[in-house]
Amino acid sequence: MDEKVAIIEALVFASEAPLTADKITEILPGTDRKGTASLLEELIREYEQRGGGIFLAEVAGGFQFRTRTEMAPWIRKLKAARPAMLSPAAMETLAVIAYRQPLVKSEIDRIRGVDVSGALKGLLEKKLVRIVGRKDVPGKPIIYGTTRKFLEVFNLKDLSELPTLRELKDLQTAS
Amino acid sequence: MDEKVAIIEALVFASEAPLTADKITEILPGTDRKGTASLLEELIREYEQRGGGIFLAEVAGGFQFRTRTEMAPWIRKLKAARPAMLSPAAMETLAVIAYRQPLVKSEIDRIRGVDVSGALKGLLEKKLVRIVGRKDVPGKPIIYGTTRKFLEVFNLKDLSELPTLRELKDLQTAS
Amino acid sequence: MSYEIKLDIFEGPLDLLLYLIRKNEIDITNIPIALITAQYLEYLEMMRSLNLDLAGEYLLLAATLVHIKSKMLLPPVEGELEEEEGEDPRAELVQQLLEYQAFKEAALSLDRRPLLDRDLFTRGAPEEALSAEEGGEPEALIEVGVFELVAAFRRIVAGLERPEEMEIDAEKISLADRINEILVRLEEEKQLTFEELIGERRERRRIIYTFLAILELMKLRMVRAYQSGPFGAIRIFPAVEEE
Repeated sequence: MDEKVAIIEALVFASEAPLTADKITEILPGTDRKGTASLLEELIREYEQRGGGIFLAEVAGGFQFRTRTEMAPWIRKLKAARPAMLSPAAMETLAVIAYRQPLVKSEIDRIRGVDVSGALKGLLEKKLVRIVGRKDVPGKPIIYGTTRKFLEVFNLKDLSELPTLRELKDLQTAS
Repeated sequence: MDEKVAIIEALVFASEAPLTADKITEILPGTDRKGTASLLEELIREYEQRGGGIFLAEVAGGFQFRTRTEMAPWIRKLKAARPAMLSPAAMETLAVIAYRQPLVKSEIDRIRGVDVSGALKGLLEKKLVRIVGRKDVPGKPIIYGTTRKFLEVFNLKDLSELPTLRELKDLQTAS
Repeated sequence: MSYEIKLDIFEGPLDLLLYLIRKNEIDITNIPIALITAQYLEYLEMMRSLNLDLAGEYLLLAATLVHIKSKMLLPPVEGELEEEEGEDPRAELVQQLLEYQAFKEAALSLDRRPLLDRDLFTRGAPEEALSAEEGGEPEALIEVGVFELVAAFRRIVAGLERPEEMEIDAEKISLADRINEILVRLEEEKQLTFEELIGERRERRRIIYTFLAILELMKLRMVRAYQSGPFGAIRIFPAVEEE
Protein backbone atom coordinates (compact mmCIF):
# COMPACT_ATOMS: atom_id res chain seq x y z
CA MET A 1 0.00 0.00 0.00
CA ASP A 2 1.14 3.52 -0.73
CA GLU A 3 2.59 5.03 2.44
CA LYS A 4 0.31 8.06 2.36
CA VAL A 5 -2.74 5.85 1.98
CA ALA A 6 -1.52 3.83 4.97
CA ILE A 7 -1.20 7.00 7.04
CA ILE A 8 -4.73 8.03 6.06
CA GLU A 9 -5.98 4.60 7.07
CA ALA A 10 -4.36 4.93 10.49
CA LEU A 11 -5.65 8.50 10.96
CA VAL A 12 -9.24 7.67 10.05
CA PHE A 13 -9.13 4.55 12.24
CA ALA A 14 -7.77 6.39 15.29
CA SER A 15 -9.97 9.47 14.94
CA GLU A 16 -12.89 9.76 17.33
CA ALA A 17 -15.11 11.74 14.98
CA PRO A 18 -15.43 11.30 11.20
CA LEU A 19 -12.21 12.76 9.80
CA THR A 20 -12.50 15.49 7.21
CA ALA A 21 -10.37 15.65 4.07
CA ASP A 22 -9.23 19.11 5.19
CA LYS A 23 -7.87 17.76 8.44
CA ILE A 24 -6.03 14.98 6.60
CA THR A 25 -4.53 17.49 4.18
CA GLU A 26 -3.36 19.55 7.14
CA ILE A 27 -1.57 16.59 8.74
CA LEU A 28 -0.08 14.94 5.64
CA PRO A 29 2.94 16.84 4.35
CA GLY A 30 3.16 17.79 0.68
CA THR A 31 -0.47 17.05 -0.10
CA ASP A 32 -3.13 19.38 -1.34
CA ARG A 33 -6.87 19.00 -1.08
CA LYS A 34 -7.04 17.28 -4.46
CA GLY A 35 -4.26 14.86 -3.62
CA THR A 36 -5.98 13.85 -0.37
CA ALA A 37 -9.26 13.30 -2.19
CA SER A 38 -7.69 10.90 -4.64
CA LEU A 39 -5.84 9.03 -1.88
CA LEU A 40 -9.15 8.66 0.00
CA GLU A 41 -10.72 7.38 -3.21
CA GLU A 42 -8.00 4.78 -3.45
CA LEU A 43 -8.58 3.63 0.14
CA ILE A 44 -12.36 3.42 -0.31
CA ARG A 45 -11.86 1.32 -3.45
CA GLU A 46 -9.37 -0.94 -1.73
CA TYR A 47 -11.83 -1.76 1.04
CA GLU A 48 -14.57 -2.34 -1.50
CA GLN A 49 -12.45 -4.79 -3.46
CA ARG A 50 -11.34 -6.69 -0.37
CA GLY A 51 -14.93 -7.38 0.53
CA GLY A 52 -14.13 -7.61 4.24
CA GLY A 53 -16.29 -6.88 7.25
CA ILE A 54 -15.63 -3.15 7.35
CA PHE A 55 -15.69 -0.31 4.83
CA LEU A 56 -14.66 3.32 4.64
CA ALA A 57 -17.83 5.40 4.89
CA GLU A 58 -18.28 9.06 4.08
CA VAL A 59 -20.39 10.48 6.90
CA ALA A 60 -21.12 13.89 8.34
CA GLY A 61 -18.67 15.56 5.99
CA GLY A 62 -15.85 13.23 6.98
CA PHE A 63 -14.59 9.67 6.74
CA GLN A 64 -15.00 6.82 9.19
CA PHE A 65 -14.62 3.04 9.16
CA ARG A 66 -17.85 1.19 9.78
CA THR A 67 -19.02 -2.38 9.79
CA ARG A 68 -21.02 -3.49 6.73
CA THR A 69 -24.76 -3.64 7.30
CA GLU A 70 -24.72 -7.40 6.55
CA MET A 71 -22.59 -7.80 9.66
CA ALA A 72 -25.24 -6.35 11.99
CA PRO A 73 -26.64 -9.69 13.20
CA TRP A 74 -23.18 -10.87 14.26
CA ILE A 75 -22.40 -7.63 15.99
CA ARG A 76 -25.66 -7.78 17.91
CA LYS A 77 -24.58 -11.20 19.15
CA LEU A 78 -21.29 -9.71 20.23
CA LYS A 79 -22.98 -6.90 22.13
CA ALA A 80 -25.33 -9.29 23.88
CA ALA A 81 -22.41 -11.25 25.23
CA ARG A 82 -20.31 -8.40 26.53
CA PRO A 83 -18.79 -8.40 30.01
CA ALA A 84 -20.57 -6.85 32.95
CA MET A 85 -20.72 -3.09 32.60
CA LEU A 86 -22.74 -0.77 34.79
CA SER A 87 -23.87 2.83 34.51
CA PRO A 88 -22.60 5.18 37.23
CA ALA A 89 -26.10 5.27 38.77
CA ALA A 90 -26.28 1.48 38.88
CA MET A 91 -22.77 1.27 40.30
CA GLU A 92 -23.60 3.69 43.12
CA THR A 93 -26.84 1.91 43.95
CA LEU A 94 -25.04 -1.40 43.97
CA ALA A 95 -22.33 0.04 46.23
CA VAL A 96 -24.94 1.22 48.76
CA ILE A 97 -26.62 -2.20 48.76
CA ALA A 98 -23.33 -4.09 48.98
CA TYR A 99 -22.06 -2.09 51.94
CA ARG A 100 -25.32 -1.52 53.82
CA GLN A 101 -27.25 -4.72 53.21
CA PRO A 102 -29.79 -5.91 54.08
CA LEU A 103 -31.79 -2.73 53.50
CA VAL A 104 -35.06 -1.42 52.07
CA LYS A 105 -35.48 0.76 49.02
CA SER A 106 -36.43 3.89 50.98
CA GLU A 107 -33.09 3.62 52.75
CA ILE A 108 -31.22 3.41 49.42
CA ASP A 109 -33.22 6.40 48.13
CA ARG A 110 -32.28 8.36 51.26
CA ILE A 111 -28.57 7.58 51.02
CA ARG A 112 -28.31 8.25 47.29
CA GLY A 113 -30.62 11.27 47.50
CA VAL A 114 -32.61 10.19 44.44
CA ASP A 115 -35.27 7.65 43.56
CA VAL A 116 -33.34 4.51 42.68
CA SER A 117 -36.25 2.55 41.14
CA GLY A 118 -34.70 2.39 37.67
CA ALA A 119 -31.22 1.44 38.80
CA LEU A 120 -32.63 -1.11 41.23
CA LYS A 121 -34.71 -2.77 38.55
CA GLY A 122 -31.66 -3.07 36.31
CA LEU A 123 -29.60 -4.62 39.10
CA LEU A 124 -32.36 -7.13 39.84
CA GLU A 125 -32.52 -8.06 36.14
CA LYS A 126 -28.75 -8.50 36.02
CA LYS A 127 -29.12 -10.70 39.11
CA LEU A 128 -26.54 -8.70 41.02
CA VAL A 129 -29.15 -7.81 43.63
CA ARG A 130 -32.04 -9.87 44.98
CA ILE A 131 -35.04 -9.59 47.23
CA VAL A 132 -34.02 -11.18 50.48
CA GLY A 133 -37.33 -10.79 52.31
CA ARG A 134 -39.81 -8.32 53.70
CA LYS A 135 -39.73 -6.21 56.78
CA ASP A 136 -42.58 -6.66 59.28
CA VAL A 137 -43.50 -2.99 59.48
CA PRO A 138 -46.45 -1.14 57.90
CA GLY A 139 -46.29 -1.50 54.12
CA LYS A 140 -44.15 -4.63 54.46
CA PRO A 141 -41.29 -3.10 52.45
CA ILE A 142 -39.03 -5.32 50.39
CA ILE A 143 -35.50 -5.86 51.63
CA TYR A 144 -32.60 -6.11 49.20
CA GLY A 145 -29.22 -7.76 49.33
CA THR A 146 -26.48 -8.84 46.94
CA THR A 147 -26.37 -12.23 45.23
CA ARG A 148 -23.86 -14.98 44.71
CA LYS A 149 -23.50 -13.68 41.16
CA PHE A 150 -22.48 -10.33 42.61
CA LEU A 151 -19.59 -12.07 44.35
CA GLU A 152 -18.67 -13.88 41.13
CA VAL A 153 -18.76 -10.76 38.97
CA PHE A 154 -16.66 -8.79 41.45
CA ASN A 155 -14.41 -11.76 42.02
CA LEU A 156 -14.95 -11.86 45.77
CA LYS A 157 -14.83 -14.95 47.98
CA ASP A 158 -17.32 -13.36 50.34
CA LEU A 159 -18.46 -9.90 51.39
CA SER A 160 -15.72 -9.59 53.99
CA GLU A 161 -13.31 -9.21 51.08
CA LEU A 162 -14.85 -5.84 50.21
CA PRO A 163 -12.40 -3.06 51.02
CA THR A 164 -13.52 -0.71 53.80
CA LEU A 165 -13.72 3.06 53.43
CA ARG A 166 -10.81 3.36 55.81
CA GLU A 167 -8.63 1.24 53.56
CA LEU A 168 -9.55 3.43 50.62
CA LYS A 169 -8.77 6.53 52.63
CA ASP A 170 -5.38 5.14 53.64
CA LEU A 171 -4.51 4.92 49.96
CA GLN A 172 -5.62 8.49 49.44
CA THR A 173 -3.86 10.24 52.31
CA ALA A 174 -0.29 9.61 51.18
CA SER A 175 1.14 12.01 48.60
CA MET B 1 -12.47 -12.38 1.28
CA ASP B 2 -13.87 -15.50 2.86
CA GLU B 3 -17.17 -14.62 4.52
CA LYS B 4 -16.19 -15.96 7.90
CA VAL B 5 -12.97 -13.97 7.84
CA ALA B 6 -15.05 -10.89 6.98
CA ILE B 7 -17.33 -11.54 9.96
CA ILE B 8 -14.32 -11.91 12.24
CA GLU B 9 -12.95 -8.63 10.89
CA ALA B 10 -16.23 -6.88 11.71
CA LEU B 11 -16.45 -8.45 15.17
CA VAL B 12 -12.90 -7.59 16.15
CA PHE B 13 -13.35 -4.08 14.81
CA ALA B 14 -16.62 -3.52 16.68
CA SER B 15 -15.45 -4.96 19.98
CA GLU B 16 -14.50 -2.43 22.63
CA ALA B 17 -11.89 -4.69 24.20
CA PRO B 18 -9.59 -7.28 22.61
CA LEU B 19 -11.84 -10.10 21.43
CA THR B 20 -10.95 -13.63 22.48
CA ALA B 21 -10.88 -16.55 20.05
CA ASP B 22 -13.37 -18.29 22.36
CA LYS B 23 -15.88 -15.48 22.02
CA ILE B 24 -15.52 -15.54 18.24
CA THR B 25 -16.03 -19.30 18.17
CA GLU B 26 -19.16 -18.84 20.27
CA ILE B 27 -20.61 -16.29 17.86
CA LEU B 28 -19.63 -17.89 14.54
CA PRO B 29 -21.82 -20.87 13.70
CA GLY B 30 -20.20 -24.14 12.68
CA THR B 31 -16.72 -23.24 13.82
CA ASP B 32 -14.57 -24.86 16.43
CA ARG B 33 -11.67 -23.37 18.31
CA LYS B 34 -9.17 -24.65 15.75
CA GLY B 35 -11.16 -23.29 12.82
CA THR B 36 -11.34 -19.85 14.42
CA ALA B 37 -7.61 -19.87 15.07
CA SER B 38 -6.80 -20.54 11.43
CA LEU B 39 -9.27 -17.88 10.23
CA LEU B 40 -7.65 -15.39 12.59
CA GLU B 41 -4.25 -16.42 11.22
CA GLU B 42 -5.52 -15.67 7.74
CA LEU B 43 -6.75 -12.21 8.75
CA ILE B 44 -3.50 -11.38 10.53
CA ARG B 45 -1.53 -12.39 7.41
CA GLU B 46 -3.81 -10.41 5.15
CA TYR B 47 -3.23 -7.21 7.13
CA GLU B 48 0.50 -7.88 7.15
CA GLN B 49 0.62 -8.28 3.37
CA ARG B 50 -1.48 -5.17 2.72
CA GLY B 51 1.05 -3.08 4.62
CA GLY B 52 -1.58 -0.53 5.60
CA GLY B 53 -1.77 1.75 8.60
CA ILE B 54 -3.37 -0.79 10.94
CA PHE B 55 -2.69 -4.40 11.92
CA LEU B 56 -4.38 -7.17 13.84
CA ALA B 57 -2.63 -7.44 17.21
CA GLU B 58 -2.80 -10.34 19.61
CA VAL B 59 -3.06 -8.69 23.00
CA ALA B 60 -4.46 -9.31 26.51
CA GLY B 61 -5.63 -12.78 25.57
CA GLY B 62 -7.57 -11.53 22.54
CA PHE B 63 -7.37 -9.78 19.18
CA GLN B 64 -7.63 -6.08 18.42
CA PHE B 65 -6.90 -3.78 15.50
CA ARG B 66 -4.19 -1.28 16.30
CA THR B 67 -2.28 1.31 14.34
CA ARG B 68 1.29 0.45 13.40
CA THR B 69 3.90 2.08 15.62
CA GLU B 70 5.36 3.88 12.55
CA MET B 71 2.05 5.76 12.32
CA ALA B 72 2.33 7.21 15.83
CA PRO B 73 3.83 10.58 14.85
CA TRP B 74 0.92 11.28 12.49
CA ILE B 75 -1.72 10.23 14.97
CA ARG B 76 -0.16 12.31 17.67
CA LYS B 77 -0.62 15.27 15.34
CA LEU B 78 -4.29 14.38 15.07
CA LYS B 79 -4.77 13.97 18.81
CA ALA B 80 -3.52 17.24 20.18
CA ALA B 81 -3.68 16.10 23.81
CA ARG B 82 -0.56 14.45 25.13
CA PRO B 83 -1.20 10.94 26.36
CA ALA B 84 -1.22 10.55 30.13
CA MET B 85 2.23 9.21 30.97
CA LEU B 86 3.04 7.30 34.10
CA SER B 87 5.53 8.84 36.51
CA PRO B 88 8.69 6.85 37.30
CA ALA B 89 7.24 6.13 40.77
CA ALA B 90 4.07 4.74 39.20
CA MET B 91 6.09 2.70 36.68
CA GLU B 92 8.24 1.15 39.40
CA THR B 93 5.20 0.33 41.50
CA LEU B 94 3.51 -1.20 38.48
CA ALA B 95 6.60 -3.27 37.65
CA VAL B 96 6.73 -4.67 41.18
CA ILE B 97 3.04 -5.58 41.06
CA ALA B 98 3.31 -7.07 37.57
CA TYR B 99 6.19 -9.38 38.46
CA ARG B 100 5.28 -10.24 42.04
CA GLN B 101 1.48 -10.45 41.90
CA PRO B 102 -0.60 -11.22 43.81
CA LEU B 103 0.94 -9.19 46.64
CA VAL B 104 0.07 -6.83 49.49
CA LYS B 105 0.98 -3.16 49.75
CA SER B 106 3.56 -3.62 52.53
CA GLU B 107 5.53 -5.88 50.19
CA ILE B 108 5.57 -3.19 47.50
CA ASP B 109 6.62 -0.61 50.12
CA ARG B 110 9.46 -2.89 51.18
CA ILE B 111 10.79 -3.50 47.68
CA ARG B 112 10.62 0.14 46.63
CA GLY B 113 11.81 1.41 50.01
CA VAL B 114 9.07 4.06 50.15
CA ASP B 115 5.37 4.34 50.95
CA VAL B 116 3.64 3.60 47.64
CA SER B 117 0.10 4.74 48.65
CA GLY B 118 -0.10 7.60 46.17
CA ALA B 119 1.29 5.64 43.23
CA LEU B 120 -0.93 2.67 44.04
CA LYS B 121 -4.07 4.77 44.13
CA GLY B 122 -3.20 6.32 40.78
CA LEU B 123 -2.70 2.86 39.25
CA LEU B 124 -6.06 1.70 40.65
CA GLU B 125 -7.78 4.74 39.19
CA LYS B 126 -6.14 4.16 35.82
CA LYS B 127 -7.40 0.56 36.06
CA LEU B 128 -3.91 -0.82 35.50
CA VAL B 129 -4.03 -2.48 38.92
CA ARG B 130 -6.92 -4.09 40.72
CA ILE B 131 -7.86 -5.42 44.12
CA VAL B 132 -7.64 -9.19 43.88
CA GLY B 133 -8.81 -10.12 47.37
CA ARG B 134 -7.56 -10.26 50.90
CA LYS B 135 -4.64 -12.20 52.31
CA ASP B 136 -5.54 -14.69 55.00
CA VAL B 137 -3.19 -13.32 57.67
CA PRO B 138 -3.93 -11.11 60.70
CA GLY B 139 -5.30 -7.75 59.56
CA LYS B 140 -6.50 -9.33 56.28
CA PRO B 141 -4.53 -6.93 54.06
CA ILE B 142 -5.75 -6.25 50.52
CA ILE B 143 -3.97 -8.13 47.73
CA TYR B 144 -3.23 -6.38 44.43
CA GLY B 145 -2.64 -7.60 40.89
CA THR B 146 -2.57 -6.22 37.37
CA THR B 147 -5.63 -5.92 35.12
CA ARG B 148 -6.45 -6.91 31.57
CA LYS B 149 -6.11 -3.24 30.73
CA PHE B 150 -2.48 -3.44 31.88
CA LEU B 151 -1.90 -6.06 29.19
CA GLU B 152 -3.73 -3.92 26.64
CA VAL B 153 -1.77 -0.77 27.43
CA PHE B 154 1.61 -2.50 27.49
CA ASN B 155 0.84 -4.52 24.40
CA LEU B 156 1.25 -7.91 26.05
CA LYS B 157 -0.44 -11.15 25.04
CA ASP B 158 -0.37 -12.35 28.63
CA LEU B 159 1.79 -12.01 31.74
CA SER B 160 4.16 -14.73 30.57
CA GLU B 161 5.23 -12.34 27.81
CA LEU B 162 6.83 -10.04 30.39
CA PRO B 163 10.61 -10.18 30.01
CA THR B 164 12.22 -12.21 32.76
CA LEU B 165 14.13 -10.45 35.47
CA ARG B 166 17.76 -11.53 35.19
CA GLU B 167 18.70 -10.21 38.60
CA LEU B 168 15.89 -12.03 40.34
CA LYS B 169 17.53 -15.32 39.48
CA ASP B 170 20.78 -14.12 41.04
CA LEU B 171 18.82 -13.19 44.12
CA GLN B 172 17.23 -16.55 44.50
CA THR B 173 20.58 -18.31 44.42
CA ALA B 174 22.01 -15.76 46.84
CA SER B 175 19.29 -16.08 49.43
CA MET C 1 31.57 16.38 44.98
CA SER C 2 29.59 18.00 42.21
CA TYR C 3 25.92 18.71 42.74
CA GLU C 4 24.86 19.22 39.17
CA ILE C 5 22.06 16.67 39.35
CA LYS C 6 18.61 17.58 40.52
CA LEU C 7 17.79 16.27 43.95
CA ASP C 8 14.14 15.47 43.57
CA ILE C 9 14.76 12.95 40.83
CA PHE C 10 15.24 10.07 43.26
CA GLU C 11 12.37 7.69 43.70
CA GLY C 12 13.40 6.95 47.27
CA PRO C 13 16.42 6.16 49.45
CA LEU C 14 17.26 2.95 47.55
CA ASP C 15 17.30 4.90 44.32
CA LEU C 16 19.69 7.47 45.82
CA LEU C 17 21.94 4.70 47.06
CA LEU C 18 21.98 3.02 43.63
CA TYR C 19 22.88 6.36 42.09
CA LEU C 20 25.85 6.78 44.45
CA ILE C 21 27.02 3.24 43.71
CA ARG C 22 26.88 3.85 39.96
CA LYS C 23 28.52 7.25 40.28
CA ASN C 24 31.47 5.77 42.18
CA GLU C 25 31.64 2.76 39.84
CA ILE C 26 31.40 0.39 42.76
CA ASP C 27 30.63 -3.31 42.73
CA ILE C 28 27.20 -3.55 44.30
CA THR C 29 28.12 -6.74 46.16
CA ASN C 30 31.18 -5.12 47.71
CA ILE C 31 30.15 -1.65 48.80
CA PRO C 32 32.81 0.44 50.60
CA ILE C 33 30.34 1.28 53.31
CA ALA C 34 32.25 4.18 54.91
CA LEU C 35 32.53 6.07 51.63
CA ILE C 36 28.94 5.47 50.59
CA THR C 37 27.56 6.35 54.01
CA ALA C 38 29.48 9.62 54.00
CA GLN C 39 28.18 10.53 50.53
CA TYR C 40 24.66 9.47 51.38
CA LEU C 41 24.62 11.64 54.51
CA GLU C 42 26.07 14.52 52.52
CA TYR C 43 23.16 14.27 50.09
CA LEU C 44 20.65 14.22 52.91
CA GLU C 45 22.27 17.29 54.42
CA MET C 46 22.06 19.03 51.08
CA MET C 47 18.44 18.10 50.62
CA ARG C 48 17.70 19.42 54.07
CA SER C 49 19.49 22.70 53.41
CA LEU C 50 17.43 23.14 50.27
CA ASN C 51 14.29 22.58 52.32
CA LEU C 52 13.38 19.55 50.25
CA ASP C 53 10.78 17.36 51.80
CA LEU C 54 12.78 14.57 53.33
CA ALA C 55 10.66 11.46 53.75
CA GLY C 56 11.25 9.34 56.84
CA GLU C 57 12.47 6.48 54.66
CA TYR C 58 15.64 8.43 53.80
CA LEU C 59 16.50 8.81 57.47
CA LEU C 60 15.75 5.16 58.11
CA LEU C 61 18.24 4.06 55.48
CA ALA C 62 20.79 6.53 56.86
CA ALA C 63 20.46 4.82 60.24
CA THR C 64 20.85 1.42 58.60
CA LEU C 65 24.03 2.55 56.80
CA VAL C 66 25.55 3.94 59.98
CA HIS C 67 24.69 0.75 61.79
CA ILE C 68 26.33 -1.41 59.10
CA LYS C 69 29.38 0.81 59.15
CA SER C 70 29.81 0.45 62.90
CA LYS C 71 29.37 -3.31 62.67
CA MET C 72 32.08 -3.55 60.05
CA LEU C 73 34.49 -1.53 62.15
CA LEU C 74 34.11 -3.82 65.14
CA PRO C 75 36.60 -6.64 65.45
CA PRO C 76 34.97 -10.09 65.47
CA VAL C 77 33.58 -10.75 68.96
CA GLU C 78 35.27 -13.54 70.87
CA GLY C 79 33.18 -16.63 71.26
CA GLU C 80 30.74 -15.66 68.53
CA LEU C 81 29.13 -18.55 66.74
CA GLU C 82 31.10 -19.95 63.82
CA GLU C 83 28.43 -19.40 61.23
CA GLU C 84 27.87 -15.77 62.18
CA GLU C 85 31.51 -14.98 61.66
CA GLY C 86 31.16 -15.23 57.90
CA GLU C 87 27.99 -13.11 57.82
CA ASP C 88 28.58 -9.86 55.95
CA PRO C 89 26.71 -7.01 57.69
CA ARG C 90 25.99 -5.61 54.22
CA ALA C 91 24.30 -8.76 52.92
CA GLU C 92 20.72 -7.76 53.64
CA LEU C 93 21.13 -4.29 52.16
CA VAL C 94 22.84 -5.70 49.06
CA GLN C 95 19.99 -8.09 48.55
CA GLN C 96 17.45 -5.28 48.89
CA LEU C 97 19.40 -3.13 46.44
CA LEU C 98 19.67 -5.91 43.87
CA GLU C 99 15.97 -6.55 44.12
CA TYR C 100 15.10 -2.88 43.79
CA GLN C 101 17.50 -2.50 40.87
CA ALA C 102 15.86 -5.40 39.08
CA PHE C 103 12.44 -3.78 39.35
CA LYS C 104 13.77 -0.39 38.38
CA GLU C 105 15.16 -1.94 35.20
CA ALA C 106 11.90 -3.80 34.66
CA ALA C 107 10.02 -0.49 34.95
CA LEU C 108 12.28 1.03 32.28
CA SER C 109 11.84 -1.93 29.96
CA LEU C 110 8.07 -1.74 30.44
CA ASP C 111 8.20 1.91 29.47
CA ARG C 112 10.19 1.05 26.33
CA ARG C 113 7.46 -1.26 25.06
CA PRO C 114 5.13 0.04 22.37
CA LEU C 115 2.49 1.70 24.54
CA LEU C 116 -1.17 2.12 23.78
CA ASP C 117 -2.14 5.75 23.11
CA ARG C 118 1.53 6.67 22.74
CA ASP C 119 2.93 4.35 20.07
CA LEU C 120 -0.17 2.60 18.87
CA PHE C 121 -3.83 3.42 18.92
CA THR C 122 -7.09 1.55 18.81
CA ARG C 123 -10.29 2.44 17.03
CA GLY C 124 -11.18 6.00 17.94
CA ALA C 125 -14.83 6.04 16.96
CA PRO C 126 -17.34 5.38 19.74
CA GLU C 127 -19.27 2.14 19.58
CA GLU C 128 -22.57 3.67 18.52
CA ALA C 129 -20.98 5.27 15.46
CA LEU C 130 -19.93 1.96 13.93
CA SER C 131 -23.01 1.03 12.01
CA ALA C 132 -25.50 3.40 10.47
CA GLU C 133 -28.61 1.46 11.30
CA GLU C 134 -28.22 0.88 15.03
CA GLY C 135 -28.59 3.59 17.64
CA GLY C 136 -26.45 2.54 20.55
CA GLU C 137 -27.09 3.55 24.14
CA PRO C 138 -25.19 6.76 24.79
CA GLU C 139 -24.76 6.22 28.52
CA ALA C 140 -21.18 5.80 29.67
CA LEU C 141 -20.63 2.43 31.27
CA ILE C 142 -18.17 1.42 33.94
CA GLU C 143 -16.48 -1.91 33.84
CA VAL C 144 -17.06 -3.42 37.23
CA GLY C 145 -14.34 -3.94 39.78
CA VAL C 146 -14.04 -3.86 43.55
CA PHE C 147 -12.10 -0.59 43.51
CA GLU C 148 -14.82 1.06 41.40
CA LEU C 149 -17.42 -0.21 43.87
CA VAL C 150 -15.76 1.15 47.00
CA ALA C 151 -14.92 4.39 45.19
CA ALA C 152 -18.61 4.78 44.26
CA PHE C 153 -19.61 4.20 47.86
CA ARG C 154 -17.09 6.74 49.06
CA ARG C 155 -18.44 9.35 46.64
CA ILE C 156 -21.92 8.90 48.04
CA VAL C 157 -20.81 8.91 51.65
CA ALA C 158 -18.74 12.06 51.07
CA GLY C 159 -21.91 13.82 49.91
CA LEU C 160 -23.89 12.95 53.02
CA GLU C 161 -24.52 15.33 55.88
CA ARG C 162 -23.35 12.87 58.50
CA PRO C 163 -20.84 10.63 56.74
CA GLU C 164 -19.65 9.13 60.02
CA GLU C 165 -22.82 7.08 60.34
CA MET C 166 -21.85 5.31 57.13
CA GLU C 167 -18.52 4.08 58.42
CA ILE C 168 -18.40 0.42 57.67
CA ASP C 169 -15.98 -1.97 59.20
CA ALA C 170 -14.90 -5.49 58.44
CA GLU C 171 -17.12 -6.80 61.27
CA LYS C 172 -20.28 -5.35 59.82
CA ILE C 173 -19.54 -6.75 56.39
CA SER C 174 -18.83 -10.20 57.79
CA LEU C 175 -22.21 -9.99 59.49
CA ALA C 176 -23.86 -9.19 56.16
CA ASP C 177 -22.40 -12.39 54.76
CA ARG C 178 -23.97 -14.44 57.51
CA ILE C 179 -27.29 -12.57 57.20
CA ASN C 180 -27.44 -13.33 53.48
CA GLU C 181 -26.71 -16.96 54.13
CA ILE C 182 -29.45 -17.23 56.76
CA LEU C 183 -32.02 -15.50 54.56
CA VAL C 184 -31.29 -17.79 51.62
CA ARG C 185 -31.79 -20.86 53.81
CA LEU C 186 -34.92 -19.46 55.44
CA GLU C 187 -36.38 -18.85 52.02
CA GLU C 188 -35.88 -22.50 51.12
CA GLU C 189 -36.81 -24.14 54.40
CA LYS C 190 -39.33 -21.65 55.86
CA GLN C 191 -38.14 -22.32 59.41
CA LEU C 192 -34.86 -23.21 61.02
CA THR C 193 -33.42 -23.83 64.44
CA PHE C 194 -30.35 -22.11 65.75
CA GLU C 195 -28.51 -25.43 65.68
CA GLU C 196 -29.41 -26.01 62.06
CA LEU C 197 -28.09 -22.56 61.17
CA ILE C 198 -24.76 -23.18 62.81
CA GLY C 199 -24.51 -26.57 61.15
CA GLU C 200 -21.52 -28.85 61.30
CA ARG C 201 -18.85 -26.18 61.49
CA ARG C 202 -19.01 -25.28 65.18
CA GLU C 203 -16.31 -22.66 65.27
CA ARG C 204 -16.61 -20.00 67.93
CA ARG C 205 -16.54 -17.21 65.35
CA ARG C 206 -19.29 -18.78 63.31
CA ILE C 207 -21.54 -19.26 66.35
CA ILE C 208 -21.07 -15.65 67.43
CA TYR C 209 -21.75 -14.29 63.96
CA THR C 210 -24.82 -16.45 63.55
CA PHE C 211 -26.15 -15.19 66.85
CA LEU C 212 -25.40 -11.55 65.97
CA ALA C 213 -26.96 -12.00 62.53
CA ILE C 214 -30.19 -13.30 64.05
CA LEU C 215 -30.31 -10.40 66.52
CA GLU C 216 -29.79 -7.96 63.64
CA LEU C 217 -32.52 -9.63 61.57
CA MET C 218 -34.92 -9.47 64.52
CA LYS C 219 -34.10 -5.81 65.06
CA LEU C 220 -34.79 -5.18 61.35
CA ARG C 221 -38.09 -7.08 61.79
CA MET C 222 -37.10 -9.53 59.13
CA VAL C 223 -37.29 -12.70 61.21
CA ARG C 224 -39.16 -13.86 64.28
CA ALA C 225 -37.72 -16.25 66.81
CA TYR C 226 -39.66 -18.54 69.12
CA GLN C 227 -38.47 -20.84 71.82
CA SER C 228 -40.44 -23.91 72.85
CA GLY C 229 -39.98 -23.86 76.61
CA PRO C 230 -37.05 -22.60 78.70
CA PHE C 231 -34.44 -24.96 77.23
CA GLY C 232 -36.18 -25.79 73.97
CA ALA C 233 -34.81 -25.19 70.50
CA ILE C 234 -34.96 -21.62 69.17
CA ARG C 235 -36.89 -21.59 65.91
CA ILE C 236 -36.51 -18.80 63.39
CA PHE C 237 -39.22 -17.83 60.86
CA PRO C 238 -39.38 -15.15 58.20
CA ALA C 239 -41.24 -12.19 59.73
CA VAL C 240 -43.41 -11.83 56.65
CA GLU C 241 -44.84 -14.87 54.94
CA GLU C 242 -44.40 -14.78 51.18
CA GLU C 243 -47.65 -15.54 49.45
